[in-house]
Amino acid sequence: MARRTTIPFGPQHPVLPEPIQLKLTLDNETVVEAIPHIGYVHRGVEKAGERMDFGQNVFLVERICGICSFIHALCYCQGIEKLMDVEVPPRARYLRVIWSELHRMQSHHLWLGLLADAFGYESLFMQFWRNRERLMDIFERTAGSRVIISTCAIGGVRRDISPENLQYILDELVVIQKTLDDAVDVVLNDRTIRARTVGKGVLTAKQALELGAVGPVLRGSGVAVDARTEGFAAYGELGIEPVTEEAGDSYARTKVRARECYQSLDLVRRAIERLPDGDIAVRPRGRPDGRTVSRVEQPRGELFYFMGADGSARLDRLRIRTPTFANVPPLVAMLPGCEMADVPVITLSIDPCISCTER
Amino acid sequence: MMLSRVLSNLFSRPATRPFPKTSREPVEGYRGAVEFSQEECVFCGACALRCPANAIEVDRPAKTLKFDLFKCIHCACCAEACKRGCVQLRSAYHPPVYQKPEFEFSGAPVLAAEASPATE
Amino acid sequence: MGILGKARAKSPWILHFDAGACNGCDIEVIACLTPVYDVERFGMMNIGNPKHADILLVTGTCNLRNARVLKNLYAQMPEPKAVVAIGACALSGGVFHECYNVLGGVEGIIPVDVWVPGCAPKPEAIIEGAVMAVQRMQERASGKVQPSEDESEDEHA
Amino acid sequence: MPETPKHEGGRPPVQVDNVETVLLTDLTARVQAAHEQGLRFVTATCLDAGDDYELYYHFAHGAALSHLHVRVKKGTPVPSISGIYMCAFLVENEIKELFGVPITDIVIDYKGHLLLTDGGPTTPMLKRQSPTSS
Repeated sequence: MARRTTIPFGPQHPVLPEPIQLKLTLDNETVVEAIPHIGYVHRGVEKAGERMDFGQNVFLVERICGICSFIHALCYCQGIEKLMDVEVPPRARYLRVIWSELHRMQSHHLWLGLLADAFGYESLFMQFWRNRERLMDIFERTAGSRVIISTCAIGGVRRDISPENLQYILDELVVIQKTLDDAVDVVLNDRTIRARTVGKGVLTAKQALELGAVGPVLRGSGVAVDARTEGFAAYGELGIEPVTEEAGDSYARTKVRARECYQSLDLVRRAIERLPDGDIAVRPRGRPDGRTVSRVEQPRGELFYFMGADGSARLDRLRIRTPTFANVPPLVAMLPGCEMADVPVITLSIDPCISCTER
Repeated sequence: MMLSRVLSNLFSRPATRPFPKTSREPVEGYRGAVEFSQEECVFCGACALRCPANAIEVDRPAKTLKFDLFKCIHCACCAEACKRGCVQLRSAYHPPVYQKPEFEFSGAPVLAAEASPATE
Repeated sequence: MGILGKARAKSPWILHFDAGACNGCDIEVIACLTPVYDVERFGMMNIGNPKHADILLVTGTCNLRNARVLKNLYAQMPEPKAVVAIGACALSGGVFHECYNVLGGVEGIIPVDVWVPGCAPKPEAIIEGAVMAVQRMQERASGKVQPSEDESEDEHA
Repeated sequence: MPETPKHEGGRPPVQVDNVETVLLTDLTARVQAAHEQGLRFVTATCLDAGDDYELYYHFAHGAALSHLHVRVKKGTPVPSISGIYMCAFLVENEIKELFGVPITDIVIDYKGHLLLTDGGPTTPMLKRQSPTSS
């Protein structure tokens, strides 16, 4: 006989380092309905963005998310540059690509590690995080901080990477790739992991589009949408092909992220190879005026900023739509029909970043 | 495959940094401890104006500077804003504390005739 | 100090709660567990159950909704316990201290023993902070320092 | 759009490309049309413009963006589009909560408890705070 129960998943759950609550209605062991309850991390960044001046906001938006901080700053700076009509020097655009792609790799390493940990593969988790520490060392040496690197500024970047450090990055990437080869091989081919991810949390291409999924969730369903193809920063010159997988299940999303690590490795190498000389920043003049939207690709998907300014030192409106915010509705659609035991893995498969979601 | 990994891990150096025994050489350019040089400061307030977290308070007439370490986000905006170079970020990190440190200094009151603003 | 106190000092168990951080400090806390820093060398283990924990690591600004969770977690931890606040947000609210949904640092919610400044602090600083918390806990167990504030009013919060 | 260049001689304010201003009564039909064209709903943005609210609905088709812009008097009920795009429920709840826009018939209505808690601020994103808010 079927019995309906309601189970709260979270706010404090070992799989998720961050507080979010999913109210799961279960029919025996099968999920019937999942309703997300958020608000544990809400700070009010959008309002603070109207109070601080537009230069200080760079440091505010960086602290929306500590995992992809550089990319938040990049999106904000590109929007302001559009409003102020600032031309960013080529070297700065290439440096932005290098740091963004290192951030993407770092984030995917982190997520792959957490996925391994969710299955109880502690050694694999350690492998990924040990590799990630190499990336953190690169940040520390090139940007002066491990997590929130604060190198993006309006009109360019705040720091240059010296030739010795560029060589250091290239040397480290060789080691990183070697370790990554080993670890990704386990994630993609291990029998247990396949059993827990293949066919779990399926999202068809049509559903994904309709539910507004972004990033690896959308690309894992076979839709080739990647904001980087628009060619912001130096992506236009470097060229990029979106990574897609057809199946639309948790395994496909894992595979997209694993392949994107290699794509980022390649992009960093090519960006370093073609890094032009010259200035790293221009001094912006005047104040932003008008309204614009700005889009970049985060590790978790498309990041969308709407900015309104009225020619004063403060913005009139700063609207931030983060990728996880867009990926919550697909999660709500994926969960019904799955087993209770699969909920953590499916939840993890959208790579939730709650501090982004709630801002 | 597995055996080779076991052997290579057995004979390679450990990944762990023996932290308290040997602390790592701080990386050059790390945005760590914030330091003010009291002698150079003219209390122009440029650092306080630029600080995104409002961690610095400067009272220009009274010539005092208050720095709240607990609000500081180590963005190095103050160091960039200071034209006299009296705010520096040293590459060592701030150690944890049991109590909130009070950081405050004040300059000697200057005679009105001398008080030409050096930096604005 | 009895055998219990010694055992506790040799292997303090850690509970980590994210009270609305940007994730930067959280991943640095998890980074302490990785092979490079390997906090388990000191017997510290990260666990999910507050009833087994000795040290509470808190990161992030507090808001009304997670302050209740934080108070509950703190009340469920057995004495002696210590709280470490990590990062500018947990110390004072940091860059968010004037946001409308931020109550400020952790201090207003639960008593804090050790403060780790930084945004985000280095894993070395977090380890150091945890070690300082162990010392504070031992002092408290041996009666050198007053026990942490009475939280009886929060017990049913 | 009502904006006029504020500083003479300077360049005019930048405007969002591809915006279409529609009437509130047409909104649902236009969103329905976008849905039938297979556009992906990106998000919605609310602005507090004195006596009015300005609402933007952002859609994406592949890499291209298009936007619908609606201007409504404060207090006028706005129909929810979450019946057409289910994924709009989060952002509509957010707008309802932070700006106080009376959006009706959201598929999952959190009734003002998505992000905010009792005892906290109400409609904090408004430019001028109403006297009841804390």
